[in-house]
Amino acid sequence: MKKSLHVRYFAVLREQRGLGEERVSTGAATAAELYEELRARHGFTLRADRLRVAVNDEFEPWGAAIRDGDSVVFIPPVAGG
Amino acid sequence: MKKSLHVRYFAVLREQRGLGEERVSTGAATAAELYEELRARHGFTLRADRLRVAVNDEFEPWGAAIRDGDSVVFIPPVAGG
Amino acid sequence: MAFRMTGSPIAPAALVEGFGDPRCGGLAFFEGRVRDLNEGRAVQALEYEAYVPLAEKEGERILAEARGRFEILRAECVHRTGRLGLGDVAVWVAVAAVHRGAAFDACRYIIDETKARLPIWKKEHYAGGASEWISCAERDGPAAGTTR
Amino acid sequence: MAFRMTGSPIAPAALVEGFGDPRCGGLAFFEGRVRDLNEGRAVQALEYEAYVPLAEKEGERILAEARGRFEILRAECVHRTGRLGLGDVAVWVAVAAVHRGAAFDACRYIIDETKARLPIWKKEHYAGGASEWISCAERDGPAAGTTR
Repeated sequence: MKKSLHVRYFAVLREQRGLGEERVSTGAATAAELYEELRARHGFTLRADRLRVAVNDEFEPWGAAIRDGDSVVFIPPVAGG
Repeated sequence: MKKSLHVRYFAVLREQRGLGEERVSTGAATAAELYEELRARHGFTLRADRLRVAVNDEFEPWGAAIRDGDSVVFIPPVAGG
Repeated sequence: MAFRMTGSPIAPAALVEGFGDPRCGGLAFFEGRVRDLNEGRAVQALEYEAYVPLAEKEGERILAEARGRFEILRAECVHRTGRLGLGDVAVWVAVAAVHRGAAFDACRYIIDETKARLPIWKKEHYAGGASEWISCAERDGPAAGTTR
Repeated sequence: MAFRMTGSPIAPAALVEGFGDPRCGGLAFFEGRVRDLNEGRAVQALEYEAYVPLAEKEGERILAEARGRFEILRAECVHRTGRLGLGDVAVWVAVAAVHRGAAFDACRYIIDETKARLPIWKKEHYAGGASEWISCAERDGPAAGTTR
Protein backbone atom coordinates (compact mmCIF):
# COMPACT_ATOMS: atom_id res chain seq x y z
CA MET A 1 0.00 0.00 0.00
CA LYS A 2 1.92 3.10 -1.23
CA LYS A 3 1.53 6.51 0.47
CA SER A 4 1.65 9.81 -1.29
CA LEU A 5 3.76 12.40 0.56
CA HIS A 6 4.69 16.01 0.03
CA VAL A 7 8.44 16.45 0.53
CA ARG A 8 10.19 19.85 0.70
CA TYR A 9 13.94 20.39 0.37
CA PHE A 10 16.04 23.24 1.75
CA ALA A 11 19.59 24.47 1.35
CA VAL A 12 22.07 21.68 0.54
CA LEU A 13 19.32 19.11 0.01
CA ARG A 14 17.44 21.43 -2.34
CA GLU A 15 20.54 21.96 -4.43
CA GLN A 16 21.44 18.26 -4.49
CA ARG A 17 17.86 17.33 -5.45
CA GLY A 18 17.66 20.17 -7.97
CA LEU A 19 14.16 21.17 -6.81
CA GLY A 20 12.42 22.57 -3.75
CA GLU A 21 9.52 20.16 -3.38
CA GLU A 22 7.95 17.08 -4.88
CA ARG A 23 5.28 14.45 -4.45
CA VAL A 24 6.78 11.13 -3.36
CA SER A 25 5.08 7.78 -3.56
CA THR A 26 6.63 5.39 -1.05
CA GLY A 27 6.23 2.22 0.97
CA ALA A 28 8.43 3.63 3.79
CA ALA A 29 6.88 3.25 7.25
CA THR A 30 8.97 5.86 9.10
CA ALA A 31 10.71 9.14 8.41
CA ALA A 32 14.04 7.34 8.70
CA GLU A 33 13.11 4.78 6.03
CA LEU A 34 11.86 7.54 3.76
CA TYR A 35 15.12 9.47 4.03
CA GLU A 36 17.25 6.38 3.25
CA GLU A 37 15.11 5.69 0.22
CA LEU A 38 15.46 9.26 -1.06
CA ARG A 39 19.14 9.43 -0.20
CA ALA A 40 19.84 6.31 -2.28
CA ARG A 41 17.74 7.68 -5.16
CA HIS A 42 19.16 11.22 -5.23
CA GLY A 43 22.66 10.81 -3.82
CA PHE A 44 22.25 13.13 -0.80
CA THR A 45 25.64 13.43 0.89
CA LEU A 46 24.32 14.10 4.41
CA ARG A 47 23.69 11.12 6.66
CA ALA A 48 20.45 11.06 8.65
CA ASP A 49 22.30 11.60 11.93
CA ARG A 50 23.30 15.08 10.62
CA LEU A 51 19.67 15.98 9.96
CA ARG A 52 16.43 16.47 11.82
CA VAL A 53 13.01 15.76 10.39
CA ALA A 54 9.69 17.59 10.54
CA VAL A 55 6.32 16.07 9.71
CA ASN A 56 3.41 18.44 9.08
CA ASP A 57 5.51 21.41 10.27
CA GLU A 58 6.51 19.90 13.63
CA PHE A 59 9.82 18.33 14.63
CA GLU A 60 9.43 14.55 14.99
CA PRO A 61 11.73 11.68 15.96
CA TRP A 62 13.18 9.71 13.06
CA GLY A 63 11.10 6.71 14.12
CA ALA A 64 7.84 8.64 13.67
CA ALA A 65 5.34 6.83 11.45
CA ILE A 66 4.47 8.63 8.22
CA ARG A 67 0.96 8.57 6.83
CA ASP A 68 -0.59 9.13 3.45
CA GLY A 69 -0.84 12.88 2.77
CA ASP A 70 1.87 13.90 5.26
CA SER A 71 4.19 16.80 4.53
CA VAL A 72 7.80 15.88 5.29
CA VAL A 73 10.86 18.11 5.57
CA PHE A 74 14.45 16.98 6.18
CA ILE A 75 16.36 19.65 8.04
CA PRO A 76 20.09 20.06 7.29
CA PRO A 77 22.38 21.40 10.01
CA VAL A 78 21.77 25.10 10.62
CA ALA A 79 24.49 27.74 10.66
CA GLY A 80 24.40 28.11 14.43
CA GLY A 81 26.85 31.02 14.43
CA MET B 1 48.43 80.74 55.54
CA LYS B 2 44.84 80.42 54.23
CA LYS B 3 44.08 78.85 50.83
CA SER B 4 41.32 79.94 48.52
CA LEU B 5 39.40 76.98 47.03
CA HIS B 6 36.56 76.56 44.60
CA VAL B 7 34.01 74.09 46.02
CA ARG B 8 31.08 72.67 44.04
CA TYR B 9 28.11 70.87 45.58
CA PHE B 10 25.82 68.30 43.96
CA ALA B 11 22.54 66.60 44.83
CA VAL B 12 21.97 66.26 48.58
CA LEU B 13 24.96 68.42 49.45
CA ARG B 14 23.81 71.16 47.08
CA GLU B 15 20.39 71.21 48.68
CA GLN B 16 21.76 71.17 52.22
CA ARG B 17 24.19 73.97 51.39
CA GLY B 18 21.55 75.89 49.48
CA LEU B 19 23.94 76.69 46.61
CA GLY B 20 25.89 74.93 43.89
CA GLU B 21 29.34 76.41 44.35
CA GLU B 22 31.32 78.83 46.46
CA ARG B 23 34.79 80.17 47.19
CA VAL B 24 36.09 78.79 50.48
CA SER B 25 38.98 80.22 52.46
CA THR B 26 40.46 77.52 54.68
CA GLY B 27 43.48 76.37 56.64
CA ALA B 28 42.63 72.68 56.00
CA ALA B 29 45.59 70.63 54.74
CA THR B 30 43.69 67.69 53.23
CA ALA B 31 40.37 66.99 51.54
CA ALA B 32 39.25 65.17 54.68
CA GLU B 33 39.95 68.17 56.91
CA LEU B 34 38.16 70.45 54.49
CA TYR B 35 35.05 68.28 54.48
CA GLU B 36 34.90 68.11 58.28
CA GLU B 37 35.22 71.89 58.45
CA LEU B 38 32.40 72.40 55.93
CA ARG B 39 30.27 69.69 57.48
CA ALA B 40 30.44 71.39 60.89
CA ARG B 41 29.69 74.78 59.33
CA HIS B 42 26.76 73.73 57.10
CA GLY B 43 25.31 70.71 58.92
CA PHE B 44 25.84 68.17 56.09
CA THR B 45 24.23 64.89 57.18
CA LEU B 46 26.49 62.58 55.17
CA ARG B 47 29.64 61.32 56.85
CA ALA B 48 32.86 61.37 54.82
CA ASP B 49 32.94 57.58 54.58
CA ARG B 50 29.75 57.78 52.47
CA LEU B 51 31.37 60.20 50.03
CA ARG B 52 34.24 60.32 47.58
CA VAL B 53 36.21 63.41 46.76
CA ALA B 54 37.54 64.90 43.52
CA VAL B 55 40.23 67.54 43.26
CA ASN B 56 40.60 69.40 39.95
CA ASP B 57 38.15 66.97 38.28
CA GLU B 58 39.97 63.78 39.29
CA PHE B 59 39.10 61.33 42.05
CA GLU B 60 41.59 61.62 44.92
CA PRO B 61 42.09 59.86 48.25
CA TRP B 62 40.74 61.70 51.29
CA GLY B 63 44.28 62.27 52.50
CA ALA B 64 45.21 64.21 49.34
CA ALA B 65 46.77 67.57 50.06
CA ILE B 66 44.79 70.57 48.85
CA ARG B 67 46.48 73.61 47.41
CA ASP B 68 45.55 77.20 46.89
CA GLY B 69 43.35 77.53 43.82
CA ASP B 70 42.19 73.89 43.79
CA SER B 71 38.69 72.98 42.72
CA VAL B 72 37.13 70.48 45.14
CA VAL B 73 33.98 68.38 44.77
CA PHE B 74 32.49 66.05 47.39
CA ILE B 75 30.67 63.20 45.72
CA PRO B 76 27.56 61.80 47.44
CA PRO B 77 26.63 58.15 46.87
CA VAL B 78 25.33 57.60 43.34
CA ALA B 79 22.09 55.86 42.47
CA GLY B 80 23.84 52.72 41.30
CA GLY B 81 20.60 51.15 40.09
CA MET C 1 3.16 37.84 16.49
CA ALA C 2 6.25 38.64 18.50
CA PHE C 3 8.44 36.47 16.27
CA ARG C 4 8.47 36.86 12.54
CA MET C 5 10.39 35.96 9.43
CA THR C 6 10.62 38.59 6.73
CA GLY C 7 11.89 38.85 3.18
CA SER C 8 12.15 42.66 3.45
CA PRO C 9 15.02 44.69 4.92
CA ILE C 10 15.02 44.94 8.72
CA ALA C 11 15.20 48.58 9.90
CA PRO C 12 16.23 48.53 13.57
CA ALA C 13 15.71 52.28 14.02
CA ALA C 14 12.01 51.99 13.24
CA LEU C 15 11.66 48.84 15.33
CA VAL C 16 13.40 50.43 18.34
CA GLU C 17 11.04 53.40 18.03
CA GLY C 18 7.98 51.22 18.44
CA PHE C 19 9.26 48.99 21.24
CA GLY C 20 8.76 49.51 24.96
CA ASP C 21 6.50 49.33 27.98
CA PRO C 22 5.79 52.00 30.63
CA ARG C 23 6.79 49.55 33.36
CA CYS C 24 10.19 48.84 31.84
CA GLY C 25 13.44 50.36 33.06
CA GLY C 26 15.85 48.23 31.04
CA LEU C 27 15.78 47.35 27.35
CA ALA C 28 18.32 45.13 25.65
CA PHE C 29 18.62 44.85 21.89
CA PHE C 30 20.67 42.67 19.60
CA GLU C 31 21.39 43.11 15.91
CA GLY C 32 23.10 40.45 13.83
CA ARG C 33 24.59 41.98 10.69
CA VAL C 34 26.36 40.60 7.64
CA ARG C 35 30.05 41.16 8.18
CA ASP C 36 32.79 41.46 5.60
CA LEU C 37 34.87 38.47 6.69
CA ASN C 38 34.01 34.98 7.91
CA GLU C 39 36.79 32.60 8.87
CA GLY C 40 39.20 34.69 6.87
CA ARG C 41 37.20 34.81 3.61
CA ALA C 42 35.86 38.05 2.12
CA VAL C 43 32.07 37.86 2.12
CA GLN C 44 30.18 39.88 -0.50
CA ALA C 45 26.63 38.77 0.15
CA LEU C 46 24.65 36.23 2.05
CA GLU C 47 21.51 34.28 1.42
CA TYR C 48 19.13 33.05 4.09
CA GLU C 49 16.79 30.23 3.21
CA ALA C 50 14.17 29.29 5.79
CA TYR C 51 11.54 26.66 6.39
CA VAL C 52 9.19 29.44 7.40
CA PRO C 53 6.21 27.73 9.07
CA LEU C 54 8.42 25.72 11.41
CA ALA C 55 10.86 28.60 11.98
CA GLU C 56 7.97 30.79 13.11
CA LYS C 57 6.57 28.14 15.46
CA GLU C 58 9.99 27.44 16.94
CA GLY C 59 10.69 31.18 17.21
CA GLU C 60 7.48 31.71 19.21
CA ARG C 61 8.45 28.79 21.45
CA ILE C 62 11.83 30.42 22.15
CA LEU C 63 10.17 33.72 23.08
CA ALA C 64 7.73 31.89 25.37
CA GLU C 65 10.65 30.08 27.04
CA ALA C 66 12.40 33.42 27.58
CA ARG C 67 9.27 34.90 29.17
CA GLY C 68 9.07 31.86 31.45
CA ARG C 69 12.73 31.85 32.50
CA PHE C 70 13.41 35.56 32.96
CA GLU C 71 11.53 38.44 34.58
CA ILE C 72 10.73 40.26 31.37
CA LEU C 73 7.74 42.21 30.08
CA ARG C 74 8.13 41.98 26.30
CA ALA C 75 10.29 40.15 23.79
CA GLU C 76 10.40 40.36 20.00
CA CYS C 77 12.51 38.84 17.27
CA VAL C 78 12.65 39.38 13.51
CA HIS C 79 14.76 37.24 11.14
CA ARG C 80 15.53 37.86 7.49
CA THR C 81 15.24 35.53 4.55
CA GLY C 82 16.60 36.13 1.07
CA ARG C 83 19.73 37.85 -0.20
CA LEU C 84 21.55 40.33 2.06
CA GLY C 85 24.50 42.63 1.41
CA LEU C 86 27.31 43.73 3.73
CA GLY C 87 26.02 45.49 6.82
CA ASP C 88 22.43 44.36 6.30
CA VAL C 89 20.60 43.23 9.42
CA ALA C 90 19.98 39.48 9.47
CA VAL C 91 18.29 39.24 12.86
CA TRP C 92 16.96 41.69 15.45
CA VAL C 93 16.01 40.92 19.05
CA ALA C 94 14.44 43.24 21.63
CA VAL C 95 13.62 42.63 25.28
CA ALA C 96 12.01 44.96 27.84
CA ALA C 97 12.21 44.29 31.58
CA VAL C 98 11.86 46.13 34.86
CA HIS C 99 15.55 45.50 35.61
CA ARG C 100 18.42 45.28 33.17
CA GLY C 101 19.85 41.91 34.25
CA ALA C 102 16.78 40.02 33.06
CA ALA C 103 16.70 42.04 29.83
CA PHE C 104 20.31 41.10 28.96
CA ASP C 105 19.92 37.45 29.96
CA ALA C 106 16.71 37.01 27.97
CA CYS C 107 18.09 38.80 24.91
CA ARG C 108 21.09 36.54 24.85
CA TYR C 109 18.99 33.44 25.42
CA ILE C 110 16.75 34.35 22.48
CA ILE C 111 19.56 34.95 20.00
CA ASP C 112 21.51 31.86 21.10
CA GLU C 113 18.48 29.59 20.78
CA THR C 114 17.40 31.22 17.52
CA LYS C 115 20.78 30.56 15.95
CA ALA C 116 20.91 26.98 17.25
CA ARG C 117 17.36 25.79 16.66
CA LEU C 118 15.62 27.60 13.84
CA PRO C 119 15.49 25.89 10.45
CA ILE C 120 17.27 28.71 8.66
CA TRP C 121 20.29 28.19 6.43
CA LYS C 122 22.96 30.61 5.40
CA LYS C 123 24.86 30.62 2.14
CA GLU C 124 27.85 32.91 1.88
CA HIS C 125 28.91 34.41 -1.44
CA TYR C 126 32.61 35.27 -1.62
CA ALA C 127 34.70 37.59 -3.70
CA GLY C 128 35.54 35.67 -6.89
CA GLY C 129 32.16 34.00 -7.21
CA ALA C 130 32.48 31.01 -4.86
CA SER C 131 29.70 30.30 -2.41
CA GLU C 132 29.16 27.95 0.49
CA TRP C 133 26.41 26.74 2.80
CA ILE C 134 27.52 27.56 6.33
CA SER C 135 26.63 24.80 8.71
CA CYS C 136 27.96 22.33 11.23
CA ALA C 137 28.64 20.07 8.28
CA GLU C 138 31.42 22.40 7.14
CA ARG C 139 33.08 22.28 10.52
CA ASP C 140 32.94 18.51 11.00
CA GLY C 141 34.16 17.10 7.75
CA PRO C 142 33.82 17.33 4.01
CA ALA C 143 31.93 20.41 2.95
CA ALA C 144 28.60 18.85 2.11
CA GLY C 145 27.19 21.84 0.32
CA THR C 146 30.23 23.48 -1.15
CA THR C 147 29.88 24.73 -4.69
CA ARG C 148 32.83 26.57 -6.20
CA MET D 1 33.97 61.38 22.06
CA ALA D 2 32.44 57.96 22.50
CA PHE D 3 31.04 58.86 25.91
CA ARG D 4 28.94 61.94 26.40
CA MET D 5 26.57 63.61 28.82
CA THR D 6 23.64 65.49 27.33
CA GLY D 7 20.87 67.74 28.54
CA SER D 8 18.78 67.02 25.42
CA PRO D 9 16.47 64.04 24.85
CA ILE D 10 18.22 60.84 23.78
CA ALA D 11 16.73 59.41 20.57
CA PRO D 12 17.89 55.78 20.30
CA ALA D 13 16.44 55.32 16.81
CA ALA D 14 18.73 57.99 15.38
CA LEU D 15 21.70 56.73 17.37
CA VAL D 16 21.16 53.13 16.24
CA GLU D 17 21.00 54.37 12.64
CA GLY D 18 24.48 55.88 12.86
CA PHE D 19 26.20 53.06 14.74
CA GLY D 20 28.12 50.17 13.23
CA ASP D 21 31.24 48.89 11.57
CA PRO D 22 31.63 46.80 8.40
CA ARG D 23 33.64 44.22 10.34
CA CYS D 24 30.95 43.70 12.97
CA GLY D 25 28.54 40.79 13.06
CA GLY D 26 27.02 41.38 16.49
CA LEU D 27 25.71 44.59 18.01
CA ALA D 28 24.33 44.86 21.51
CA PHE D 29 22.39 47.89 22.74
CA PHE D 30 21.04 48.91 26.10
CA GLU D 31 18.47 51.59 26.92
CA GLY D 32 17.71 52.66 30.45
CA ARG D 33 14.30 54.34 30.61
CA VAL D 34 12.34 56.09 33.34
CA ARG D 35 9.79 53.61 34.60
CA ASP D 36 6.48 54.26 36.31
CA LEU D 37 7.26 52.52 39.60
CA ASN D 38 10.34 52.32 41.81
CA GLU D 39 10.23 50.26 44.98
CA GLY D 40 6.45 50.43 44.90
CA ARG D 41 6.11 54.21 44.52
CA ALA D 42 4.52 55.88 41.49
CA VAL D 43 7.20 57.92 39.74
CA GLN D 44 6.10 60.94 37.67
CA ALA D 45 9.42 62.42 36.69
CA LEU D 46 13.07 62.13 37.39
CA GLU D 47 15.94 64.54 37.59
CA TYR D 48 19.56 63.69 36.83
CA GLU D 49 22.23 65.95 38.19
CA ALA D 50 25.80 65.28 37.09
CA TYR D 51 29.29 66.46 37.82
CA VAL D 52 29.89 66.61 34.09
CA PRO D 53 33.68 66.98 33.65
CA LEU D 54 34.43 64.03 35.94
CA ALA D 55 31.49 61.97 34.63
CA GLU D 56 32.83 62.34 31.09
CA LYS D 57 36.38 61.40 32.09
CA GLU D 58 35.18 58.39 34.06
CA GLY D 59 32.81 57.41 31.24
CA GLU D 60 35.70 57.42 28.74
CA ARG D 61 37.73 55.29 31.15
CA ILE D 62 34.92 52.74 31.35
CA LEU D 63 34.73 52.52 27.54
CA ALA D 64 38.51 52.10 27.35
CA GLU D 65 38.33 49.32 29.95
CA ALA D 66 35.60 47.59 27.91
CA ARG D 67 37.73 47.80 24.76
CA GLY D 68 40.63 46.29 26.71
CA ARG D 69 38.69 43.45 28.31
CA PHE D 70 36.46 42.33 25.44
CA GLU D 71 37.00 41.69 21.73
CA ILE D 72 34.97 44.63 20.52
CA LEU D 73 35.31 47.13 17.69
CA ARG D 74 33.27 50.10 18.91
CA ALA D 75 31.54 51.23 22.09
CA GLU D 76 29.44 54.32 22.79
CA CYS D 77 27.48 55.62 25.74
CA VAL D 78 25.21 58.65 26.19
CA HIS D 79 23.78 59.71 29.56
CA ARG D 80 21.09 62.28 30.23
CA THR D 81 21.09 65.14 32.70
CA GLY D 82 18.09 67.27 33.65
CA ARG D 83 14.42 66.48 34.07
CA LEU D 84 12.98 63.35 32.41
CA GLY D 85 9.41 62.11 32.11
CA LEU D 86 8.07 58.55 32.08
CA GLY D 87 9.51 56.49 29.26
CA ASP D 88 12.31 58.94 28.53
CA VAL D 89 15.71 57.43 27.85
CA ALA D 90 18.18 58.09 30.68
CA VAL D 91 21.14 56.19 29.28
CA TRP D 92 22.00 54.49 25.99
CA VAL D 93 24.86 52.06 25.36
CA ALA D 94 25.97 50.51 22.06
CA VAL D 95 28.68 47.96 21.33
CA ALA D 96 29.79 46.44 18.02
CA ALA D 97 31.88 43.28 17.85
CA VAL D 98 32.78 40.55 15.40
CA HIS D 99 31.00 37.99 17.59
CA ARG D 100 27.94 38.51 19.77
CA GLY D 101 29.31 37.16 23.06
CA ALA D 102 31.81 39.99 23.39
CA ALA D 103 29.18 42.55 22.37
CA PHE D 104 26.80 41.43 25.14
CA ASP D 105 29.53 41.16 27.78
CA ALA D 106 30.95 44.59 27.01
CA CYS D 107 27.52 46.24 26.86
CA ARG D 108 26.67 44.90 30.29
CA TYR D 109 30.05 45.86 31.69
CA ILE D 110 29.63 49.43 30.47
CA ILE D 111 26.16 49.94 31.91
CA ASP D 112 27.05 48.28 35.24
CA GLU D 113 30.17 50.40 35.68
CA THR D 114 28.41 53.54 34.50
CA LYS D 115 25.69 53.12 37.11
CA ALA D 116 28.17 52.31 39.87
CA ARG D 117 30.94 54.82 39.21
CA LEU D 118 29.74 57.94 37.45
CA PRO D 119 29.08 61.03 39.56
CA ILE D 120 25.44 61.28 38.49
CA TRP D 121 22.56 61.60 40.95
CA LYS D 122 18.92 60.79 40.48
CA LYS D 123 16.02 62.51 42.17
CA GLU D 124 12.63 60.89 41.83
CA HIS D 125 9.45 62.95 41.84
CA TYR D 126 6.40 61.03 43.02
CA ALA D 127 2.67 61.42 42.60
CA GLY D 128 1.57 63.82 45.35
CA GLY D 129 4.60 66.07 45.09
CA ALA D 130 7.17 64.24 47.23
CA SER D 131 10.67 63.75 45.87
CA GLU D 132 13.75 61.85 46.93
CA TRP D 133 17.41 61.51 46.04
CA ILE D 134 17.98 57.87 45.14
CA SER D 135 21.26 56.62 46.44
CA CYS D 136 22.97 54.03 48.59
CA ALA D 137 22.28 56.35 51.52
CA GLU D 138 18.57 55.57 51.29
CA ARG D 139 19.22 51.86 51.46
CA ASP D 140 21.65 51.92 54.35
CA GLY D 141 19.99 54.11 56.90
CA PRO D 142 18.23 57.42 57.43
CA ALA D 143 17.26 59.00 54.13
CA ALA D 144 19.94 61.63 53.90
CA GLY D 145 18.39 63.58 51.09
CA THR D 146 14.70 63.05 51.59
CA THR D 147 12.44 66.04 51.15
CA ARG D 148 8.71 65.47 51.48
